[in-house]
Amino acid sequence: MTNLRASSHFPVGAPADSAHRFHAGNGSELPEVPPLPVMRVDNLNVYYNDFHAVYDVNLAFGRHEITAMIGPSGCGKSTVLRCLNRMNDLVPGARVEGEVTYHDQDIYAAKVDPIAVRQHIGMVFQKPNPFPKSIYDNIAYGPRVTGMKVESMDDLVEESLRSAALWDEVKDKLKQSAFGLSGGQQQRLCIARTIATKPDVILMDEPCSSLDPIATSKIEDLMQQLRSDYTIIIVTHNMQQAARVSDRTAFFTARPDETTGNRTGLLVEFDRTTVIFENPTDPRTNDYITGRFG
Amino acid sequence: MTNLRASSHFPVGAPADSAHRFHAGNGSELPEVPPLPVMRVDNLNVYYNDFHAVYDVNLAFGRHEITAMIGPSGCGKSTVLRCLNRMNDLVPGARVEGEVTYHDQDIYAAKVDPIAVRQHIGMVFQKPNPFPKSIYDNIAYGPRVTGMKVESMDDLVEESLRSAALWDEVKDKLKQSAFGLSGGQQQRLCIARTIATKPDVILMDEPCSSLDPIATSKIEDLMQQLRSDYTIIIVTHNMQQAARVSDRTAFFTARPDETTGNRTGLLVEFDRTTVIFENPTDPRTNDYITGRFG
Amino acid sequence: MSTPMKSPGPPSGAGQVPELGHKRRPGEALAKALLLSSAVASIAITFGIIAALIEPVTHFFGQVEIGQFFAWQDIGQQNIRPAVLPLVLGTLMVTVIALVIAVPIGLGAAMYLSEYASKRTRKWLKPTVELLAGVPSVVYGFFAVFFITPVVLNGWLGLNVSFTNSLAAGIILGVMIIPTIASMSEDALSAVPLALRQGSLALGANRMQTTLRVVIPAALSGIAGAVVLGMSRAIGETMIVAIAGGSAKNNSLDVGEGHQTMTAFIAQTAQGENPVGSVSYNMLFAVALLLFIMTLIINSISIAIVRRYRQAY
Amino acid sequence: SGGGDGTSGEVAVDGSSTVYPMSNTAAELLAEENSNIEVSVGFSGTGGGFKAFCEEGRTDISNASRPIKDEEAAACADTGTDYTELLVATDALTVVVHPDLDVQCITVDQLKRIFGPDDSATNWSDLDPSFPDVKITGFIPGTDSGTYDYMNADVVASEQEILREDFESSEDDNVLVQGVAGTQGAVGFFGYSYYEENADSLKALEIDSGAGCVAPSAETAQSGDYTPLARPLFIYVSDAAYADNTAVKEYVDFYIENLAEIATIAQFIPLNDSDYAATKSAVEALG
Amino acid sequence: MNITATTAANVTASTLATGKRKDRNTSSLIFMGALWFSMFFGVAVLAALILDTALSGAGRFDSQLLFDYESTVRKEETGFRAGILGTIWLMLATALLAIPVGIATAVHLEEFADRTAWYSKVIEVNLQNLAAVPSIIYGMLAAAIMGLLGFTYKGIVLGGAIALGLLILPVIIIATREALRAVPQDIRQGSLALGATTWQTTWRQTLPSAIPGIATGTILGLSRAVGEAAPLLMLGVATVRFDPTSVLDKVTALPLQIYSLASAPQEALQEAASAAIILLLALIIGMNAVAIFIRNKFQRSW
Ligand SMILES: Nc1ncnc2c1ncn2[C@@H]1O[C@H](COP(=O)(O)OP(=O)(O)OP(=O)(O)O)[C@@H](O)[C@H]1O
Ligand SMILES: Nc1ncnc2c1ncn2[C@@H]1O[C@H](COP(=O)(O)OP(=O)(O)OP(=O)(O)O)[C@@H](O)[C@H]1O
Ligand SMILES: [Mg+2]
Ligand SMILES: [Mg+2]
Ligand SMILES: O=P([O-])([O-])[O-]
Repeated sequence: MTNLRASSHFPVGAPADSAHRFHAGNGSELPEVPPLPVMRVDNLNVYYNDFHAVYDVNLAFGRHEITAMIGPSGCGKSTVLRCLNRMNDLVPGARVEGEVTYHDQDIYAAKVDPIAVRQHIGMVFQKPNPFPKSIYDNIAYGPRVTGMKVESMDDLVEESLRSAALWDEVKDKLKQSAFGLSGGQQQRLCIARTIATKPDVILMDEPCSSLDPIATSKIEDLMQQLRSDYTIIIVTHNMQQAARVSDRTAFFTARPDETTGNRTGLLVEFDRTTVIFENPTDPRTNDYITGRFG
Repeated sequence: MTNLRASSHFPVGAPADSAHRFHAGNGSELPEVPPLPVMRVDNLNVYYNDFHAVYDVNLAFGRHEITAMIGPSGCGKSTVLRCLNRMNDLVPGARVEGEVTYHDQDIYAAKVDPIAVRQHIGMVFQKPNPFPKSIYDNIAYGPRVTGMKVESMDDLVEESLRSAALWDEVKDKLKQSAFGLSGGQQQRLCIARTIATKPDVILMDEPCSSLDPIATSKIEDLMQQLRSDYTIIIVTHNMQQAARVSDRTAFFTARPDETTGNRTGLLVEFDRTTVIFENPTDPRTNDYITGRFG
Repeated sequence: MSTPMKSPGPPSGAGQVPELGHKRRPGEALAKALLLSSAVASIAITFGIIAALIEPVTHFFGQVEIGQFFAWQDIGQQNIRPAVLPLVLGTLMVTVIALVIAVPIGLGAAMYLSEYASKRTRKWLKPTVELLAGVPSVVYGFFAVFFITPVVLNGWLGLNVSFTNSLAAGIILGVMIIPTIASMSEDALSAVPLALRQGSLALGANRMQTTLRVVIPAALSGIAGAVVLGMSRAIGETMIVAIAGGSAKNNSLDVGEGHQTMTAFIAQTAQGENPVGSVSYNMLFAVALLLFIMTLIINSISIAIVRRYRQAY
Repeated sequence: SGGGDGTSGEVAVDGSSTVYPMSNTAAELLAEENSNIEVSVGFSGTGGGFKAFCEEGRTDISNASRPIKDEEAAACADTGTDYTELLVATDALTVVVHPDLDVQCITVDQLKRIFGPDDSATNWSDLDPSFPDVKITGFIPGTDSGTYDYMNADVVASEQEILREDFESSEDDNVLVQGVAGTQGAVGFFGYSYYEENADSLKALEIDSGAGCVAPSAETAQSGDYTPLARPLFIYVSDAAYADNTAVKEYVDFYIENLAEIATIAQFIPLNDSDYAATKSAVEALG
Repeated sequence: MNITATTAANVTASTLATGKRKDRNTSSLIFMGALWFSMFFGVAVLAALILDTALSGAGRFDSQLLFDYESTVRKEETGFRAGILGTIWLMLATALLAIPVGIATAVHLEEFADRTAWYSKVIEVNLQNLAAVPSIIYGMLAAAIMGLLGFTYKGIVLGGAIALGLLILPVIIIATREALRAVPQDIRQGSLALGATTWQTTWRQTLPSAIPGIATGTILGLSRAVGEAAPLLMLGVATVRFDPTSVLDKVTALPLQIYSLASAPQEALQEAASAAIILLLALIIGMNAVAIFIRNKFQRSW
């Protein structure tokens, strides 16, 4: 079974020679493994009660890179993503084994406060989920509840909305309900809301799946802009999207248990996006990419 | 705006030279337009209250062919499909304009009983929706409620389950609840249930979107078997699926209204599947097919 | 299995180690403590009820034998009337009548609301029906005695029932629980996914067939829950039966006669003539405890049924 | 003494629902003179009233439609509640029949055969061949009422200590009124006021207790001729409350001072002179 | 034309456009009629009840009904001032007692307790059971509690509020839990993902979003309590001729006053009771209307 793992070891703390890249592009100048992983997942196994949902995943997420996780439905992409900021704590019956480190600290260690984890590792969800408040209050909410020291909330709101490329569209209606925005605007609002708490990593679970093509392309553009300041990890079922936006891609699939028929998710291959899409090692990756299944 | 229409007229009752084809294949032997359309849609406009959901669609569905409808989310595929057996009657506020003919009869004519229409034009839904009854009763339900004259219900149930390639898997547990089946089995049960009422046309709205790849390929195989007896119209958001199973493909998209921002669905192009995927006329089709948007 | 390599020296990536340790949040702890104590207090009610009833009940069973309590006939001496079974019979009779009225009508109304009424109609009709549950039971009681019995039963229907009778009390009790059954059943019917109705209609079934053969079976556990809740409302209702159901124990099965129920007995005894500490007075608590246990059992059964047969869609 | 001198305070009265209208009327009339005295009048029944009065000590005055029972007196002794019993009025329990029934007068023995459990009559002609051949149906108060108890213990007094059980019963006397008024051959009994209010739809029977037929009325009840159905109504006053709480003293004094008027308003029969004198002197003895 | 196609067309021609509708056949029509009858049976009874009562109380819709105390001296002018004020006091005190405890309990159960734990299931069953306990038993429990608290006289605002509060507590808890459950998980997750604590999430997001549902459930619970007489009877509530000024004052309630006057021999008092019934119904209809208004106005489609 060891051959299922994409690659067993990711060196950490390799010399930061390649420095930060500020531009999108699945260019070949990308080192083979993330040189400075902000987060790492080692031998991650996730269970929902008795059900083994994710089997032994190893991943490393490079600083200021965009990493995409793709794979057929039910292969555990969202499950792995939720492990990265301990959102799985909220799922009754969910149990996490293995190590998830953030800046070399095990975020599942007893001493670690999951709330502090989530302040550093923000999350954007599949369906835009603005709060039933004004646009302004949606942005201000995070800084307020986390007790962030903010000089001027107005400035922070503006700055966050600008970063999310939403400022011009909403600047005249900050006090209006966020529910009045279109789906794409709502999703950008949710991104702005996350940015406002100044996280380090942003997780996105199929952020465009409920959006139309125009809104989708706006979000994709936004991701490219954000990568200069944030590390982004995105789950998508849309291969084209992964190919368009990400530096690295992890391909997951699910394997049914012979006796129970339960499908356990596992990582098939994790590599630079160009390699995954042009020259995958595993035949299952190839089948998936070429649309032969899924 | 007339240029948006794929082709304004489809000849009806053209000579049945090509006879029946019993095998899948997007072969070039397919005539350019359906020679014997079982159903036609002419200048179809659909409204949900004030919202113009579908604009002026013209289509013809060939006998014993599989027609796929593809396009981005919200472009009105499901809406058009529901018009074909008057399921839209059940949607409050839905209003249908234009003509939908089945064997040259307008199914929206005043004298037509929508219930009779649905007996001839069956439907399979996105999520498997078995009734909370036994497998047997699920199949027997349709014939019973429509008052079909059935010599032996047992035989009919067996025959329907065989046609849906489900018999071997369930023959020992016909009296058990249909809820015990897996998702893929449930979907095949729903197809069997539809077949049991001996319809002429089967409509399928994303029948595989909640299924895993293995179950999906079983359903796709099944569609190929069924085409010898039925006319099949399928909505899918999966282009590969459309390419794999269908003879003809209709590509829809949605265009936002400049003032309201509401997105109205329209038919971009309708042609043989090979043409749509290999040599589309409309640039938007090309963009969509090549994954440039959506 | 790989041993993850820890980087020596400064951490990777960012310049400083993010602080992830636990913070103290005293306000949070206080809020949680308050919430927990409220929850505990609410749960303690059940024990409170038992505690409040148990002492006089032990006195009662010091005064009479258990066989005299669970008896059809009073022992007929010294003005002691410990037999409870006639009261149970009265309770069951009015409850059955109430259910005979309320189950079909409540279910019919629920089907109408969920399957036939338009959204707007439902928005106003449902609360109107729910109003029936808000009518004070004293009002219902007088309505039963001064309208249902003389005008409807003896007048329009030409029956010849007594002035206080189980029929009128049961009918009005039924009217009172219609909204409970209708409203909860409507919730259960509405919770049946649209997909099932569409599945049925797409097979060429009409609305009636869809409602009766697909929607109702799918909602059955919710409907059962509604019926049982209605039933325990009927069993526990006091003023209607105290006013309209008669105030004498009666072992006959004639619904045209009055039958004292358990709740009516409690209300009438508590207001009555009996010296405190007397058998009759203590019996009040024994009947109350029995009533409490009965509703508890019936409800627990219903909850079990609902759980067991609840469909997960 | 009368009110109007600005006394204030609370008075708690509970007990018999039969006596309730009297004590309530007394409270109302007193309130017109001195609204600072807050009187509350409950209707928990005679038994419930004595529980509150003796055991719990929460009332100053207990209304009773029967004399206190031994166990209740014992409870009062246990808690050290000394009390004074005051006779305040008489209620003429009235036996009524459907107005069409051709019966005017019954003897006490016939009364027992109508309402008692032994040898119960099912037809009027069972009682007397001259009575019409009409089935007897009956409407009687509930077993928990003082009215039932009086008829049971003081009039019928059968060994079984119950009234017959095949009659309809209700706690609400208005239901009995409707029942008798609406049923051919029906008989029932209840307090005089319910008859008085419905005299046009009911017929009251005269009672022959050996000295000829006597109709229920203020005069016959006062004179003692209307036996055995004239039942006494009492209030029990806590001696300590009367002594310590000027509001209680004020209320009781006012009550007894205006007893005749109050009884009339509440539609009971005022005491005759000698009974009234006895009540008055009992109050004076209180302090 | 193709043979098969023609056959199929013939079949449809005879069956599609018959002009008959299977939704309009005899059994369907009978069924619909039965549903209509069921729907309007209850409404008809309600109408008959209101009409019947309003007619018997017709002579007494005057200001004395509202503003005067009960009177046996001038029966034609008897009023329900004490009952009305008492009911208002009782409702306020009941609300103050039951709403905070009920909401807190529901929040604990829904947002903090481990829902899969065995005791959560016990609590759930227990709450459903409490909602079905006869109201008269709550009266007895309240009497016992008042005894424990050291009150000899129980027919005071506090006693009544305890009885009615206990009665509606399960209703409030269940309604609140439903309202909380209706708040989409999205909102909670969104808040938690920003680093908010569970309590912050509850206090700032979940509870505010659930307020319409909570308000509706609470008002419906209170409107049930308004009409209750049996539990108050158990407390020995008495007739008073003064206005309550604190929760420790003696009190009566509208339904009890109605009960006592409707059983009086005098027709004038019965008439007043009928008029007061209409008053009570109007109060309850008003409360329900407010609940419906809140429900319809603030109902959010997420
Ligand atoms: N809360 C839960 N409880 C139990 N099982 C769960 C839960 N959430 C997910 N699962 C199961 O775990 C497996 C992985 O689910 P997950 O949502 O991570 O898949 P995914 O790859 O994100 O799929 P999708 O593309 O459909 O979102 C699935 O089989 C799913 O049914
Ligand atoms: N019942 C309804 N009421 C109002 N609007 C509706 C309704 N159903 C669909 N619509 C709207 O009509 C448009 C077309 O919807 P439709 O479901 O037909 O799209 P679709 O192409 O099937 O999309 P998808 O791929 O997401 O299923 C959408 O904008 C949708 O919001
Ligand atoms: Mg997912
Ligand atoms: Mg669709
Ligand atoms: O209330 P009573 O004791 O007089 O019946």
